This record gives sequence, structure tokens and C-alpha cells, in this order.
Amino acid sequence: MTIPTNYFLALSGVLFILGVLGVLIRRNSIVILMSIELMLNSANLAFIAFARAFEAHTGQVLVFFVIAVGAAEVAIGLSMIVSIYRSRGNIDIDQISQLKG
Amino acid sequence: MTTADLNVALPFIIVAAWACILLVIDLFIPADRKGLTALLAVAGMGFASIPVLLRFEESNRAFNGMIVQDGFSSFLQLLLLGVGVISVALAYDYLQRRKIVKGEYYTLLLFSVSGMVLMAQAGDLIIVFLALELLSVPLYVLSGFAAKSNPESEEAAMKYFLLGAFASGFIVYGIALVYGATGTTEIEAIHNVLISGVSNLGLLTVGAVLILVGLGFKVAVVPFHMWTPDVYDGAPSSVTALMSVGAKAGGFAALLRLFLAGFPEIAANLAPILVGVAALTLIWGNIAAIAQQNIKRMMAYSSISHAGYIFMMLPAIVDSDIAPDAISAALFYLFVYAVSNLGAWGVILALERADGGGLSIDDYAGLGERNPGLALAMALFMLSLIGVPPTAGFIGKFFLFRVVLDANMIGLALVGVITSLISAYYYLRVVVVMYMRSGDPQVRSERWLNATLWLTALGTFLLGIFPGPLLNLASRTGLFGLVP
Amino acid sequence: MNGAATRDLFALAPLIIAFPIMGLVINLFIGRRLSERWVGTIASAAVGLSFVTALLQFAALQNTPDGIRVMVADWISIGTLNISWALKIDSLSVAMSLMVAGVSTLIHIYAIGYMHEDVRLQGDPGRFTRFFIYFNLFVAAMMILITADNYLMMFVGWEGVGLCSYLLIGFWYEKGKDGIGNAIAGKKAFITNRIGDFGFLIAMFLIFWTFGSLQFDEVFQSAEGAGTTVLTLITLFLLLGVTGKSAQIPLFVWLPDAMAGPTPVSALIHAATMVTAGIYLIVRSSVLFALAPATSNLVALIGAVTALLAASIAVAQFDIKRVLAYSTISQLGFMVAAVGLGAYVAGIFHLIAHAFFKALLFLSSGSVIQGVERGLHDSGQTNHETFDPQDMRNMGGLRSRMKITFWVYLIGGLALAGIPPLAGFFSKDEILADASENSTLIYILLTLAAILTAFYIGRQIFMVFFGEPKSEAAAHAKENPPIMTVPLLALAVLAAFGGILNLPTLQSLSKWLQLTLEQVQHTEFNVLVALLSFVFALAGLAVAWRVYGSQRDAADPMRRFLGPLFDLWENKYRVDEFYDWLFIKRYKALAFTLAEIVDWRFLHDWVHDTLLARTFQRSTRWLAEGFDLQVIDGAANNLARLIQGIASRLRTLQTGYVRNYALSIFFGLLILMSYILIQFSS
Amino acid sequence: MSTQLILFFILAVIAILSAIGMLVSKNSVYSAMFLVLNFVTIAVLFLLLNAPFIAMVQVTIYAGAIMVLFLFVIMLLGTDMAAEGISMPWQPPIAILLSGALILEFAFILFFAQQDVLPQIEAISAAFGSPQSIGKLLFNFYLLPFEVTSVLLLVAMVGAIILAQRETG
Repeated sequence: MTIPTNYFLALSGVLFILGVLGVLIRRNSIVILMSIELMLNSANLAFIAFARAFEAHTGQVLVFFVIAVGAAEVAIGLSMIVSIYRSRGNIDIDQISQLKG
Repeated sequence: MTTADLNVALPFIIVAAWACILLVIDLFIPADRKGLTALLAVAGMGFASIPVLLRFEESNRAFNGMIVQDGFSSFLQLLLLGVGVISVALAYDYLQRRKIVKGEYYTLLLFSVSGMVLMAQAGDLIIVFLALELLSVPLYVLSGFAAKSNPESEEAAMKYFLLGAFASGFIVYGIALVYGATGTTEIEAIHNVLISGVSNLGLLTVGAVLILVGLGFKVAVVPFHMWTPDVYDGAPSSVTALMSVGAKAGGFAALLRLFLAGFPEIAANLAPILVGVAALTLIWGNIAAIAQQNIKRMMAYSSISHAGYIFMMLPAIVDSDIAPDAISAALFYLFVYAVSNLGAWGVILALERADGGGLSIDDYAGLGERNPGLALAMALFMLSLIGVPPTAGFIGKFFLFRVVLDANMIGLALVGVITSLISAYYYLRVVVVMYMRSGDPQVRSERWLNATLWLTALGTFLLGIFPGPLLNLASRTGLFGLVP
Repeated sequence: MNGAATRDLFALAPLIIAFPIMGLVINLFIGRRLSERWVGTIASAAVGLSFVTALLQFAALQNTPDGIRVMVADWISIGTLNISWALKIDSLSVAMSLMVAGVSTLIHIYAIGYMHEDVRLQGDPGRFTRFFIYFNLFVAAMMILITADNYLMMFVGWEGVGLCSYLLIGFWYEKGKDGIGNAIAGKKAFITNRIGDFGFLIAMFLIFWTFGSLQFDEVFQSAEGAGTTVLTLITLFLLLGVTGKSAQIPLFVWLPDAMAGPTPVSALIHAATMVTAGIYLIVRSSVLFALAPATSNLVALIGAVTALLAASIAVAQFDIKRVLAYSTISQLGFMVAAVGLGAYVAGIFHLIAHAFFKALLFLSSGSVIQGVERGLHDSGQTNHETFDPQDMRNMGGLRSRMKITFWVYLIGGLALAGIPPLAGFFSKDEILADASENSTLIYILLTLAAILTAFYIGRQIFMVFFGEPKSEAAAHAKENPPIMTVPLLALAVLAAFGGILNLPTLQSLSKWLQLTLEQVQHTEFNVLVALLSFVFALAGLAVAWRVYGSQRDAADPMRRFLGPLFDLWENKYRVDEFYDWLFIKRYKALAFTLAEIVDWRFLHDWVHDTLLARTFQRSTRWLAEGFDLQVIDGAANNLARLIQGIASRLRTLQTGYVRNYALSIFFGLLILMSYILIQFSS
Repeated sequence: MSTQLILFFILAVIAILSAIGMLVSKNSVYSAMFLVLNFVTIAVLFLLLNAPFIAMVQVTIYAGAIMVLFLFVIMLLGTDMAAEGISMPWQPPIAILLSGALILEFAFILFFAQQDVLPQIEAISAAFGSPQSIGKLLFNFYLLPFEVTSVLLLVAMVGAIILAQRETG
């Protein structure tokens, strides 16, 4: 096995930032939710890589928890999006901006 | 797992289990008698406080260091359970008025409180993360509780949820990096690795910063605060009351424990930037509040500024001589802030009308004539939030500033003093409008609400005059394994 | 009296504060159901009992001259910090509380009659009770300030009296110029005082930082050990607090506007008691000031200059209460100068004497105003909106119409002018004698101020009481009922014979205060100085008589004589406008200049058009507009507007877009990371 | 260069490209599909890192269940082609600029400034990452977090029902 941990770390870092970028530039709230999932997943990659490097299972178990939390967030988020679509007819995040000032 | 483990986790277990049971019981309670659910929720939190009180000053680790019990956690758990009880009392009449009565409200509130209670004990980053989610997810839902009748509530929920999930993404990634740097997620173990010098400082620092960003979002410090005014404004007021105190206290519990017990050395490296965040928060929160016409938005900025005051303790804990004082000052201030702030929200709830009106500061005109008691209470809360002696807020601020001065952060102390002078401007505007303008405010008077107001007003006043017992309690609350 | 009895008496000390609080609580809860008579009686009795308690303390002190610390309860006790609710009963605090409680009692009684009329004239009788609640609250706070045993408790009282002052200035908040004049006056007082409070707070933190304690005795004991620099800093910040509360340069602008409050308020708070808190603070901290000679000199200079400046402004005012307001600032200047010179006894002596005669003058002026207003009512005239019952140009000839008021006013005026044997002569003379020994500059400034004092008070008396009535209202003016005139008579007696307190050679007050203050200077009675000041006072009065004694028309003859100087005085040296110019205009100019420079340097450069200049101009304009929001009326309000401007700018950043908020979080992270980067790479 | 390394690079490129694909797709169904691809790629990386159990969880729960939920909602709402007009034209360029800056800072701190010594990946026993070992850890050492997770999922369920339920009666 010759892949340095750094490579995984770098990949996960890039994926994390791409996820952040998705939240910053997309207006479709479903895609924003997906981007947040991508952020969580990049963290998972880092966890697994470190777990492998430390030869400890801890990191793998943590991923398990992160996936569970991700699922919970998706459930809440999607039902919120459905309810917003019902009342407004679209899910454009920029149109949800009545509260300001 | 042993009985001892369970004993330590008892407050959390009671609240969470009670919430699960209540979820089922509520199904059998008819819609017009949801007051019973509220009462049961209060009872649950009451029970949960018993083990806290019984073992207030014990120090224990449990579940392999996942949770710890110490004076710090006990103090915060008591505070949070109290906040939960008061939030139920505030919500009861409000929900009926706004016609959003659902038994799940109290259940979700209980779940959120269970997350806060767990957060106070968190001894491991994974618990920090899970407790944070457990306290936040119900709050996301509660923010949207009035969504059917009020699109603003829906908007608040969406904003809070998206940004909250975004922030927790940062926390998770931060935890991953901290794990990568130290090979562990247990807070004390992180510190052991750190002082033994085998950690990777770069990874650890970046991880700490990412966690700081995520928790900074929860407690609403600048520049992670932007969600606060919109969410506080849109969410049902009774939820906002809980959010402004409970979520903040939970976030600070994690921040303080992490930076003191986990990586004080990193905190020392970051001290200048922590000072900067605190100063910016104080300035922004206090100045932006001045331009607000809506009292909920004003209170939102006020809560940002108070987060700034407590955040001043973060760079102060770097010095191990000052750390105990800093912790007790933060705890005391959290308590005082909770009492005064919940009281103020109680008054806001009493004035909010069924159609969601009555939230402009101008709507408070004439309150001094119409309802002197309520106006007096509000004036007291405002004075306490400014920090005018001899109210509780003054003692709290005094104590905070003293710690800041002890830590030789004169500049920060100056910013704190000046901004609290500025804050008088917007808080007193409410007082002026109440007493010096005539109007016809519609005031709701209800047993639970009034009881809460009496209690908080009395607390605000008495804690200003006899802060001794609480100060003693706060100063005896060491952190596990660190401060005696 | 044996020791046990003395201890029992001392145990009563908290009642000094408790009685007014009881009074206000009673009125707060059942005041609505009581008649005005009862409300007033309860409030006055509460203060009267407080006075009796102070008298008992006075008696008890005869046995225990060193004073005593009366513990009430532990307040804050954390680690090394230990602050108790304790009262410091010594000769200084007892002297002050006797004066405050005594004068307050008389003014409370007077206010029963005055407010009875006032609430009806202003059209809201419901506020009668509220007035006395505020009034009692004020006395309680003032007593906390005086009897405080440490700086923190003093600050509690300091804030409390400020709050009451603010509430009472805005008592008729919906009245005044354009319906918000009084509210603005209240706001101005509030903001100016906050600047002063800020000084006090910082000083307090410095004291704690240096000495590790806030208790007077502990601080003073270790004061010698502290460095001069830090002591100078502490005293300078204390001085800032003093200039705010006691209306000295540069923070004196609020006091004249504070006359918007009802007249008893002006008499009690803005003349006799609260404004003297600053002087009390300096005397209390005399140990610190004595060790910081630089500050002491500055204190003396500020006092003397304020005394002269305010006296000159008073010459050119037409509002009867404004003249007295500037006179108060000027007299406070005398006291500040005295304590700056180290003449603490003289300062306190003048403080007490001034409380007597200035309260008398204010209350009498209130009597005059109500007399004129009643006259206006009786004369059947209908120009209520335009007629100003406080303008001295509408008065004249009241001597025969309001006899009692005239006589007491005359006594108060002569005391202020410093005519022997009235109280003001002895107290002012002691200050002048001190000044003549220590500093010629201060002496000259104060003497000039004294001459002007005699002149403006003469001008006022002649304009108001002598000559012919200059309006129908004045012609129909009538004397007030005994509930108002009796307290006036009592105060007149005090103003006339107050000098007995510290007659030359007897020096009873000096000996009394010496029990508390270590560095009491003994100033020998200086016959030459006394004679000179008497002659100057007479001269001032004589000139006033010459100019105003037989004046018939409303125009002021001095305007022709002094020309532009008179305008300058009438416009209060344009200080308000100056502050505006100093703080606001400078900022705008700076922003504008910066924008210009950038514009020039990058001319014809693509960077200029596309990026730098536009961004820069936009940001400077952004700031400039935020700061520039039509500001004319006073520095304090401008400061507030400036902050409001920034606030409304911050509002526009709150766009409501989730993505913006996320960007702000991300941006925050970037800043944090940049910091780490810099730290790691260096 | 070992085959594993080559495999890693291929997978990394696919992961990054699919993430970018998710970002830029106008159609949100495509976004979802790209994300599935990304998740599957990462699952393969998990396998490379001796985490077969987690890789399986990743594919079944994430790529399977959760993404199907996403697709279901997209189809239900019919918002696959939601308008992406320009409302804040300056936000994307700033966001991209800042992201670039952050990546650079990140790389510099982690790989150059500090020279952290990360543990290297070496060969280990095949039993590492087996369901048994993870299960043991999960139900012993991590019992409390596991229970907290179950409460959290319950809360999410209740919350989702409350949010999405229509007003009845």
C-alpha cells in the first residue's frame, strides 16, 4: 500500500470546498442540500483515511454516525422543501428572502 | 456499561426517554387539552433536575469518556432545564392564541432540551456533534411551527436549517481533522496528545478553527451571525425565546469545554483573532440593534451582542490562572442573561397579538399607563440587559469585565464598556416608548405567563442585590480534571 | 450618650436610604387611589424621616468622630474581590446627607403646591403621583451615592441619579419645541452623561486593576504606593466623570437644556444636589487627587474657566431659568476650582451654601413663572401658544405684585452675588482667598467670574421685579399659596444665615470635615480679598442697576453696548455648533479628500476605472453618507445620529439572502485561516 | 507507480469531476445522478482503505436510500429544471475566488508551512474494517452516541412528518 494519507486528505479537502461552493452559488434548494451532503461525505473520506492510517476503527465508527446525521438532515430538509414548494410554488432559495434588514 | 455510567447520563436519559414516552401519550390527549402535555413536559424536566441536584459537585467520567460530569455541566444542566421549563410556560398560552396547538411542540422542545443537557456533559467531539444536532433539529422544526398560517415562519425554518446544516458540515470536517491530527476524539485525550507533542499542529489548528466556525454559528458571533435576526424574527416568539438562551448556552458549553480542556494551546495561538471576533460581535450587534423597529429583530441583535460579551471569556481562558474566573464569569453571565432575556421575551409574548402584530417597538407606547406592572418588569429587564446597577446584568458584566482586565486585554474591555454604553440607547428606547408615549397596547394576561414574568423579574432584581449564592455556585464549578 | 447607644444609632443608618424607597413603594402601589395631598405628604415625610435619620447619625458621630462602616449585606464576593453593601458614615457623608435630605424635604413640600398647578396647566393630572415616585427614587439614589463605602456602590448611586434626572427632564416629554423639545433635552442629557459615566467606569476598572479593591479605605491606604502615572490616569478618568455629572467643560452642554424639567426638578437635581455629585466624588477621592498634582491643576483650571465662561453666557440669556442654569454651571466651576486647588473644605462649604441659595432662586423663579402664567390666564389673553412665561422680557414690576417671592429672591440673589453677611459671601470668599494664595491665574479668572455673577443676577432681579410690567400677564401676576411660599421662606433663612457653618476664625465646618479629610488646608481669613470681592460684587450690582434698573422696553441695552460679544454670549459661544463642526465636518472632509487623492493618482489607469477608485469611492461615500445625516443641533445628538447612521448601513448588509449569509460564514472562515497562515509562516 | 496509486488518481479525478458536474448541472436530476456517481466513487476509495463495511453502508444508505429520496422529491415537485436566473451576479465569482483562496491556504498550512507528519498507510490484516470489529466497537465503546443517534433519527422522523403534513380538517 503506497498511497500517502496526504493524497486522501487533499482529495477530501477539494471535495469539501466544492460542496461549500455549491451552497454558495446554487439557487435550487435541493441542490444546496446535496452540496451539504457532499461536505459531510468529504469529511467521511478524511475519517476513513485517518482510520486506516492509525489502524484504528474509531474513524470508521464516526463515519457511521455522520451518515446517520446526514440522513436525519436530509429527512428534515426534504420535508421542509416539500412544504415550501406547496406554499410558494417554487424552491428558489433567493426568493425566500422576505425577512431582512 | 455500568450503573455508574447510567447515573452520570441520567439527566439526559430522563429527558430523552420522557420525550419518547410523551410522544405516545400525547396521541391520547384530546386537542383541547394539550395543556396536560405541557404539564407533563415540565414534570419531565423537573425529574431530570433531581439527579443533577443530588450529585451537583461530583466529578465523573462515563461511557469511556464520552460524557463527563462536573460542576460546570451540573450548573449548565440546571440552567438549561430551567430554561426548558420557562419556555413551556411561555409557549402554553401563545400557541393557543396563534392557533398552532399541537402536542408535538412540547415533545420536540423536550428533545431539544435533551440535546442541550447532553451538550453540557459532552466529553467527546462525537457527542458534541450529536448533541448539537439533537438540540438543533427540533429547533429547525419548531421554527417552522407556524408555517401553515405564516410564511415568515416557514422562511425562518428554511434559513435556519440550511445555514445550520452548512455550519455542521464545518464542524464535522473540523472533527475529522482533529481526529487526523491526534488519533482521538475524546477532549481530554486530545489535550494529552497535544502536550506530549506528537500531534500535527497544522491539522489540529485548522480543525479547531473549523469547529470554532460551526459553534460560532450556533452562538451567533460575527461574522457567523447573519441568520440570527431573520430566524428570530420569523420563528414563533416562544421558540425564539428558547433559541436565544438554550441554543446559545449549549454552544458556549461546548466552546468553553473544548477550548479549555481540549486545546488551550491552540486557543492561545488564536487569542488575537478570538479577541477580534469578540470585539466585532460587540460592535456589530450593539450598533445594528439601534436601527431596528421590530422588537424581535432588536432582541436578535441584542442576543448577538450578548454572545459577544460571553465570547470575551474565550481568549481569557488561555491563562490558566484566570481560567477558573473566566469560566465562572461566563456561567454566571449565561444565567443572568437567561433570566433577563426570558423575561423580556415573556413581555414580548404578552404583547404579541393573535394575528402576529404588536411586535413593533411603537406598539409598546402607553404600556406604562395601561399595565404598569408589565411595563415595570420590561424596564427592569432592559436595564439588566444594559447592565445598569443594581440589576443582575450589572453584576454579570462587571464580573466579565474584571476577568478581561485580569487577562490584560484592556482594548477589549474598552470596546465592551463603550458598546454597553451604546446598548443603553436601544434598550432604553423601549422604556421611553413605554412610559413617554401614549397608546393603547393590547396585553395578554395569563396565569403561566404572569408567573414566569414575576419569577424572572424577581430573579433579575434579587440577583442584582444578592448575587452571592449564585456567584459562589458558579465559582465552585470546576471542569473535570482541570480546575478543582 | 454611651457606646452602646451610639452603635444603635449607627445601625439606623440604612434607613437614610430605606425611607425614600418606602415612600416610593407606597406611592407606586397605592398612589393611584390616594389624593394628591396624601401622595405629596407621604413622599415628603419619607424624605423628612431620612433627614431625621441623618441628624441621628450626626449625633452619633459626636461620640465616634472617626466614622464607622455600617455593613448591610455582602454583595459581590468572589476570590479576592469583596464588595459589600456597606455605608460609610463619617463627617463628610453626614454633612452631605444632611444638606441633601434637608433641601430635598423643603423642595418636596414646595413641589406639592407647584405640581398641583403644573399638572393642570399641562393637562395631565395623572402624572402627579409619578412625579413624586421619581423624586423619591432620586433621593434614594443620591443617598446611596453619598453613603457609599466603595466606588462600585457610588457608581450605583451615580447611575441612579442620572436615570432619575433623565426621566424628570423628559417629564413633560410630549411638550417643548415641536412637541419633542423636552424629549430631545432628556436625550442630550442622557448621552452627555453616558460619556461621563464611561470615564467613571474606566477609572473604576483602573482602580481595581491597580489596588485590587474598590473600597475607599483600602484604596486610599495603598494609594501612596501606586505610581504617579496610573494615579494621574485614574484621576483624569474620574475628572471626565465629574465634567459630565457636574456640567463642566467640555460636557456642560446638557445642563441648560435640562431646565425643560419642572422647576422643582431644576432646583433639587440640577442645582442643589445631583450636579454636586462630581465635587463630592473629587472630595471623596481627595487622597488620589492629592497624589496626582497634574490632574489637580487641570481640575482647578477647568473649574475656573467654566466659572468664567458660564457666567458670561448667563449675562446674555433671557429665559429666567436659563440664567440660573448657567449660573449653576458657573458656581459649580467655583467649587471644582476650589477642590482642584486642594481647598476641599471651601468647596464643600460653597456646595452647601450654593445648595441653599440656588434652590431658593430656582424655586422662587418657579413661583414667578407660575405667577405670570396665572396672570396670563387672568388677563384673558389668548396667545398661550406664543407667549413665553419664562422670558424675562415679558416680566417687570413684579416687586409689588409678588411680595414674598420678591424678598426671598432678593436674598437668594444677594447671597449669590456675595454680599455679606449672606451665606454666599463667606463661602465664595473662602474659595477666592485660597485661590489668591495658590494661583494668581485662577484667582483672576474667578474674580472676573464673580463680578459677572453680581452683574447677571442684578440684571435678572431688575428685569423681573423692577420697572414697569412689560406684558399684560406680568401686570396680572399674583402671589402663590403658602405651601409654596413657606418652603421659600425656610430656604431664605438658610441662605441668609448659612454662613454660620464656617465663619472665619470659628471654622466649625473645617473642624468637622477634618475628621474625615486629612489634607484640610487652613485658609486664614484674608481681609483684603474679602473687601475686594465685596466691592466687586457691589460694583456689578450697581452697573446692573444703572443699565436695567429703569428699563422700559424689552430690548436689551447691553446688546448695543457689547455688540457681537453679546451675540456670542447669547448663543453660548456656539459650543453646540462647534462640536458639530469638530466631529462631523472633519470626518466628511477626510473621507472626501481621500477619495480625491485616489481619484487623481490613478487617473487614466484602468485599475482606476474598473476596480480601485470605484470601490474606494463607493466605500467612502458609503461611510460618509452613513455619517452625514443632517446634523445641526448639538454634539451629543450628532454622536447618536452618527451611530444611527452606521446602524442603518449595517442594516443594508442584512440582505435576506441565505447565500449571502453563507458567504459571510465562509468569509469568516477565510479570515481565520489567513490568520493561521500568517502565524505559521512567520 | 503502483496500480493502487493509479487507481486512486483515476477515482480522484472521477470524484472531483462528478462533484463539479453536480455543481454546474442545470437539471437537478443530473445533479443527483452526479452525486450518486461521486458517492459510489468514494465508496470504492473506502474499499481501498480497508473499510468494506462502511463502503457498503455508503452505497446502500447514501447512494441508495438517501439519493433515491432526493430523486423522489425532485420528481414529486417537478422542479428538475428550476429557473436559475441571475439574482446576485457578483456572488458566484466572489465565491469561486474565495474558494480558490481557501484551497490554497489549506494546502499551504497542511502541506508546506507546518510539515505535519501524518501516519503512513501500511499493510495490515484483512480483518481490519470487518463488520464484526465495527459492530463490537459500536455497541460497546460507542454505545451512548449510538443511542443518541437513534433518538436523533426519531426526532427527524417526527419533524419531517410535522413539516410536510397537510392541514387536516
